[in-house]
Amino acid sequence: MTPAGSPLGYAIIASLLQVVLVALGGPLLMGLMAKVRARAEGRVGAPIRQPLRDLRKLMGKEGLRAHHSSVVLAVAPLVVLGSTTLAVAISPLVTTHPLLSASADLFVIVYLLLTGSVAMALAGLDTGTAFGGMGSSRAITIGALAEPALLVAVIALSIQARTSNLPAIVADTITHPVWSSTPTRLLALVALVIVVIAETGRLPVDNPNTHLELTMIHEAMTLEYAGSDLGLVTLGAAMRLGLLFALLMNLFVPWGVATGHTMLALPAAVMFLTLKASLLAVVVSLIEVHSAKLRLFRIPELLAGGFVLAVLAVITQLVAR
Amino acid sequence: MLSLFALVIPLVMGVIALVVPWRRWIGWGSAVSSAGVLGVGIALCVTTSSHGPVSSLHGALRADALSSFMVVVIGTVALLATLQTPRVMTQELEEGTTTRRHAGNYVVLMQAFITCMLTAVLAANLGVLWVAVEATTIATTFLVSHYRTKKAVEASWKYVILCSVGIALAFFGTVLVYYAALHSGVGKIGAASLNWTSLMAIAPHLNHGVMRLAVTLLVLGYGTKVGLAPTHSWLADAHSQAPAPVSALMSGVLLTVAFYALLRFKAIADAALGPAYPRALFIIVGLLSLLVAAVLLIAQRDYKRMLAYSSVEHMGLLALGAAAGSSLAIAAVLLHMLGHGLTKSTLFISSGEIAHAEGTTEIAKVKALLARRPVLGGIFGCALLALLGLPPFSLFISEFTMARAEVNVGLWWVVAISLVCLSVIFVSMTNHARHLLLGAGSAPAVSLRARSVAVPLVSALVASAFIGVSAWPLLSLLQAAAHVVAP
Amino acid sequence: MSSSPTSDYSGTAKPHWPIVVVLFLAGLGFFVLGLVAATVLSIERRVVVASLGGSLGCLLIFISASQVLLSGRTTSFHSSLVLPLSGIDLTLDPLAALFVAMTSFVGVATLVYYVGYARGELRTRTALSLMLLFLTALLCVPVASSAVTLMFSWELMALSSMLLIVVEQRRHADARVAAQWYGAMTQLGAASILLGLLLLSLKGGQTFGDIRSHVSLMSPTLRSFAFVLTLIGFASKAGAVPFHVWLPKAHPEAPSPVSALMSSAMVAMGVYGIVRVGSDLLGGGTLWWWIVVVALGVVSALFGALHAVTSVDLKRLLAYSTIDILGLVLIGVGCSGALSATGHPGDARLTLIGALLLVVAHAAFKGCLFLGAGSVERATGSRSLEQLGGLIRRIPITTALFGVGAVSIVAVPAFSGFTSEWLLLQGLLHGFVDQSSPTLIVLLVGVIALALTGGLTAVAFVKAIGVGFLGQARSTGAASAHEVPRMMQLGMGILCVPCVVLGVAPGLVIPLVSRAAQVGSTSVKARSVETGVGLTLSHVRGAIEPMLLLAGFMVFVALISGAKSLLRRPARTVEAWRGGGDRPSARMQYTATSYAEPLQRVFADVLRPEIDVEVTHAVESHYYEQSLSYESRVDDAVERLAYQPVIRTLTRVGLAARRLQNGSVHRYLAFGFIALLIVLVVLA
Amino acid sequence: MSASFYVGALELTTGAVLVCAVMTLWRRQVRTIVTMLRLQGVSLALVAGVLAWHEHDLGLAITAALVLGVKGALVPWLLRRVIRLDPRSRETAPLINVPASLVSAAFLIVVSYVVCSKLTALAPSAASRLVPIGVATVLVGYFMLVTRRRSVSQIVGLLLVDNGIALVTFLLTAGVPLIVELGSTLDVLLVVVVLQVLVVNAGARHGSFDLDEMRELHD
Repeated sequence: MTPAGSPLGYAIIASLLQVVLVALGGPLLMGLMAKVRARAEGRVGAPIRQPLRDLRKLMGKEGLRAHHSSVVLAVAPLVVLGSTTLAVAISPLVTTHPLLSASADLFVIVYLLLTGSVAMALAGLDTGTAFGGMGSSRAITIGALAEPALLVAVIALSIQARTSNLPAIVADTITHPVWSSTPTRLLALVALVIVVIAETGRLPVDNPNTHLELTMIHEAMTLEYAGSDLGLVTLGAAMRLGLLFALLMNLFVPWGVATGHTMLALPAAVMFLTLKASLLAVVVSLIEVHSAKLRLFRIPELLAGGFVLAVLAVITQLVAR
Repeated sequence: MLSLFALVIPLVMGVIALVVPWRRWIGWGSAVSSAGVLGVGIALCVTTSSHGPVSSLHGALRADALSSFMVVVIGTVALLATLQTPRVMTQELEEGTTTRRHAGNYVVLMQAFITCMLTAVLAANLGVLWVAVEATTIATTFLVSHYRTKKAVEASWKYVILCSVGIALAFFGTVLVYYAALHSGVGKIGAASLNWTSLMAIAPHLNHGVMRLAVTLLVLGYGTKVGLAPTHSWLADAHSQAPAPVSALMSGVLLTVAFYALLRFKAIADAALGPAYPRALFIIVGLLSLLVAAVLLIAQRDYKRMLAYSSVEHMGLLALGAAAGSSLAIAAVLLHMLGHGLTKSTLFISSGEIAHAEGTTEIAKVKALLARRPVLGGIFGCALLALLGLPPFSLFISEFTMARAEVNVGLWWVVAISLVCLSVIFVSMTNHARHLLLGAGSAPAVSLRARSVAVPLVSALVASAFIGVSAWPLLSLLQAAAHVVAP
Repeated sequence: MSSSPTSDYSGTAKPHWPIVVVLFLAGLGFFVLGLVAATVLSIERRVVVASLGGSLGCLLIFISASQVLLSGRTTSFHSSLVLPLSGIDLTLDPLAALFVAMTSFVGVATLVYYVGYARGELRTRTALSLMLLFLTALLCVPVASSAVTLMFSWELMALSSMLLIVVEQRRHADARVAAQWYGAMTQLGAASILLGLLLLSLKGGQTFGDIRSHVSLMSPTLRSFAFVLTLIGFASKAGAVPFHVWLPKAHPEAPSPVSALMSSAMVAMGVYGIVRVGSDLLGGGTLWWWIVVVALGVVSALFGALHAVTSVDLKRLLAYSTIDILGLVLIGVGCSGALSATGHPGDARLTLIGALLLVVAHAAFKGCLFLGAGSVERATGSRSLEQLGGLIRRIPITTALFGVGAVSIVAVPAFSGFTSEWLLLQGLLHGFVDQSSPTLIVLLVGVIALALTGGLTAVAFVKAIGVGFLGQARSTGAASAHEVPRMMQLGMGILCVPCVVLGVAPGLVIPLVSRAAQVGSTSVKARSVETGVGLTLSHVRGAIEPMLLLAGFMVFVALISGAKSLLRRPARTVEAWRGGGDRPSARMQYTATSYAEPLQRVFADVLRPEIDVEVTHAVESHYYEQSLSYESRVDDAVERLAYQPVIRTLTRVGLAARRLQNGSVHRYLAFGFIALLIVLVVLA
Repeated sequence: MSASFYVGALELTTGAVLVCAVMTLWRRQVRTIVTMLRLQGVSLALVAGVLAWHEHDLGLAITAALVLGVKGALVPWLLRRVIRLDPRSRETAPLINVPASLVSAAFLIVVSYVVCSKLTALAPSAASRLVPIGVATVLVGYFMLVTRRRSVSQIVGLLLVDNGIALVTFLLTAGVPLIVELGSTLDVLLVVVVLQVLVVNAGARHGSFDLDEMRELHD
């Protein structure tokens, strides 16, 4: 089934829907996770929409640029947000026929995310401060170690579907029984969960709430951002989280994703996706509650585990045939 | 007639130098005589390629394509070496390192040396060939000890003793061939039985047992003069002590003239014994030479000795090429002789200049030649690259072709071993060259002297490169010469 | 010269010379003209004229190669006058044409750059002639179609590049050692190739045509032997671990235009050689050959990527990343061979297209990067990342051009690196889908290596750009850097063009590469590649439309920045946050070493870094430290563990062998006497 | 000449050549060694003479005279001059002591008998049967070169090798063509002259000519 044949109008609307959904849903997911965590720890916690409020506030503030910073510092947020938005727009989130779905190759998505990471890492070094460099170094290290696990895990899925096109993989999963290759899927799932945790900077890899200088990763990198720039960066990170959560769910439990070209299926798909992502968010935040942050040099072991699981997924897939 | 002419030219020049005390023009005269030899050589090539072999002096001298080619090689290298004579001698007289008598003797001996080599390649009789090769030893002894230092005397003593013993064995071998020929059962040919042509004609009837011993002794004996292991030891001493042009001539052609003798005998042995036995013999000495050269070059401390051991290496390569024995291989061997003559003489002459300028031949004491003496260092460096068998110089193409010919007759393992040795040699030599040539240093003004040395040497390198890229004038000659001793 | 079918002329017959030949020879003619001009003209004009001659030559040769790539027609030439005793054989087939076109393109860029770059020794006749000679040899290597022609141009290429490394040796002591290593390794490699090619010509002539027709007569063992021998040589040239030791020494020490040529064109010749011999001359061979190639590739890719991450010298970093990328190429070539050997020619060709495309892309971006490193060195006087920083404000154009190269190598979508790696991965994926044999393991390992190196490459180049060009200047040289001459920028710019074109519109180039990948089996079509502007694969479905992606990205960026500018909140410039301390100084920045430290620690077992910590304690108490010095160095473990022992052993042998020649005439005589006795006894 | 006398004379003279060779190894006095060499030269000339008589070969007779002149008179005379100039070389200084040398010589003689069986087989005759003696002389000479330290001993060793080969030549082929014979004899003479000049000049210039000191040229 070639997704390219879908009507343009439908595709545009579906993509816009996805962008809006993730742009709003990403921060809300963060809020939800904070809320769940707070509740689990016995606190009331901030409202779920707090991240959205923060963003609105940041957008209204004046931006600050450090001395010795260059155009990179200014452009990086645009690149991060732009690449993430593009990935969101073409990924199979609510439908398997979004805009440019033919190019929604798994490598494209992975490398679009990598582009965002690279831009942020450069921005971290741009101001020439110790914290920026530290955060950049750690973030890119984790990114570099997570990337192979991500790639191999998705390849495990794509072998079965005989395609590297993400919408097609999702569609394939819908049409095939879920239990058709359970070991592969299970292994790949665990691998991807680890990768997603690492990529989105959640515990035990990174603590999104910390501002303790020596342990922070993502926050250190963005330390020199303020105002609207910080808003863009934060939004980018949130959308990245939303995208990864949504993709993860769609790859394994693709129920509810619209496969046809009818607009009517979209609202239901949005519902399903919201539910699935929220569920994952709850699970992840529960994991966070029960885990302490790993030492930086323990993280590679975690990611190596993820990588090995991904490789095993490929092997079981190949052996199972 | 032409071949006689080739002998007469240096002979006359030698006599003149003997009679007339040293003048600068005598030095130039020796160069002119070498040029004459080269000219005659070329004429011989033309003649032999159109009319076949020519004989003169009642058949005592016989020039076929192979001999003519050798005359060209001798002429070329002799020209390079003798062109240095006026300059070197004038300079030595100025510095008082030599006397006018010795300068005159130098020219006489050089001419005698050249005459002997020419006789060796033009002689129809293998006995005469032997006499001529032995005579080269005598002619060069005092050239080696020209500087009359203790070391020079030591070098020439070793040279004479070792070479004489070696060459005596070659005589033994020649006698045995003669014996086999006398009792070949193909009628009595008497005194002519040491003529190469008659020997080739009766070769299949020669007694195997005798021929085996004979060819082995010949390889061992002439091998001494060629510089093949295990009797190569004189080479480094003699070459490092002799005046540079003499080393050039010795290393450049004397070794190959001796190898020429081996080629002639190998042709007979191939016909008499079949190719297997001579091939095994040549492979053993060839590989041994390569191995010895390789291990001795690794930790070499003297750049003239380094060049000498590189001669051992190249002679080893020639032996391996001859072992292959096909006409392609022999053509490559001959091309290699020419290329080696050009390159090695360039190297020895330039290293002589370096030694003179620096006052030492130790590698460790000479540094940054390229920076301090760009012309000399440049020539030395280029020639070294040529010697290592890098294109576009002709040694590349000849080494390649020899290897190809060896593989074609199934000797790929020989090629493999020799490539390993060559690689070790390459690394060692470039390592020494790095110490000699590279480094920071202030460049002194280029002296005029350097330029006058440079012109012939650069021409030699250009010639080598030209031959390496396109040897069209030589191509048919090489093939004709190769066919003389190869099927 | 003749058009295909190939036929031989021995120089006397009046051949028909197609336009391709005329162009090629005219191109070589321009090289000669440039050479002559360089030797004749005054020092002011010499560089420009030589470069102009060379560039024109490259251009003509580029056209002739493109002509072959477009038409797919093979042209060949034979003359027995050149190269005595064997004769020269040149054949311009699509595979050769791809490498020729690539080389000539890079050649133009480097020559243009050279005009701005050349100073001191680089303006001498020697340097100019060597540069032109190097280019000529590079262009002749892929065209050579006989053992002798190949070896001749191969050695010429090695020689000229080796000498180019030492051109500036007076000021760079390291260059001497580097050249020595390079010379030694290239010689060993050449010896290996030579023996391999000679073994191939065992059954007949030494031209490639003869070898192809005789190869079926050879025993499988012999074929394997020949393949392994040539593989060692070619892999060494391609920088494959463990034969790579010369590369991280030679590339940094060479003058930058030379490094660029070496890294983009010369190293690629190793890949060319493997494809030519393995797939073309030997017709594919058996599976294990290609498993070896993949193994070499995997080790190289990981080793190169890791060392690139930890390198502090910018050019050394680039050199190791060359090992990395070429390792990926070898994985592609090896997997292609494996697929072909197990009966999947279509998949094999797809993978080979990916590998060759990566070679081409690498030529463009690595050439650009090396030229950029040269510009940085020229502008700041240093190439150590620890001495750089803040260059984006001092030399913005160079930084931007370097950035394009870096972005390409990191495989950001819509740049050349991404397209080629995507295609390579797709080829492997096709293999997964179709295979059901041990090949799967090979493919799997290939995919894993590709995945692992992707991230590491990103780290290396984020480090290069972030530490080298962003932040604050770490030395006075970097602080007072000035933009380099226009010609140097132009040279880099020329190479940026293919970086972008290959990324945005790969469909324009893929058909040509596809033709070049037609080695061995001409009838086989690559699996399902359809090209528009982008690429579509139909067997294992996958497609990229980089132009549309780029457009989409632009639209989103425009929208976001538009929305942001609606807020009308211009940014204010302030001091960076000082964390309560002093004014942030350049010394407080993360250094290149510290940036790579986490990864160095993760892979410490492979990299084996040497860390020296020196603590000077205060006099008063042991618990107070007066000063602390920390030094971390990552040497090449392969060199230390595999090469140094060999060198030590050889040296020991050499020293021991001196005793053979101890000066005693009696000993020398004894050698002969013993030989005589042995001979007599054996013969008796 | 009767056949038995011919054989006897041949055996006697040939044997004398080898005996002289072994004697050179035995004796320490250089002067005696040179005398032995002279005797050997004379014996060699006698061998040639006997053969020439037997074969009625004029060329060989001339050769015999030549050998007598050069090897029996001229060369020993040259060597005496060397000894006179270099008092240190009055007595030999063997690297291997005399008894061991003699044992080695015996071994070398055995080797040469083994080796020569193939040579004799081609054309068995009274003369060719004696070839091993020639070969043994060559080997003994070579052995002397390797193991004797004085310059004169080395020259003598070289001459022994040469005489041995000459003996083989006479016995196997009744001499080589005259031109070659002339050339080779002249060469031998010249080599001795050259060596003598070297020793004499070096002695005059550097005080002495000691082979033990001549080990400056080495790697």
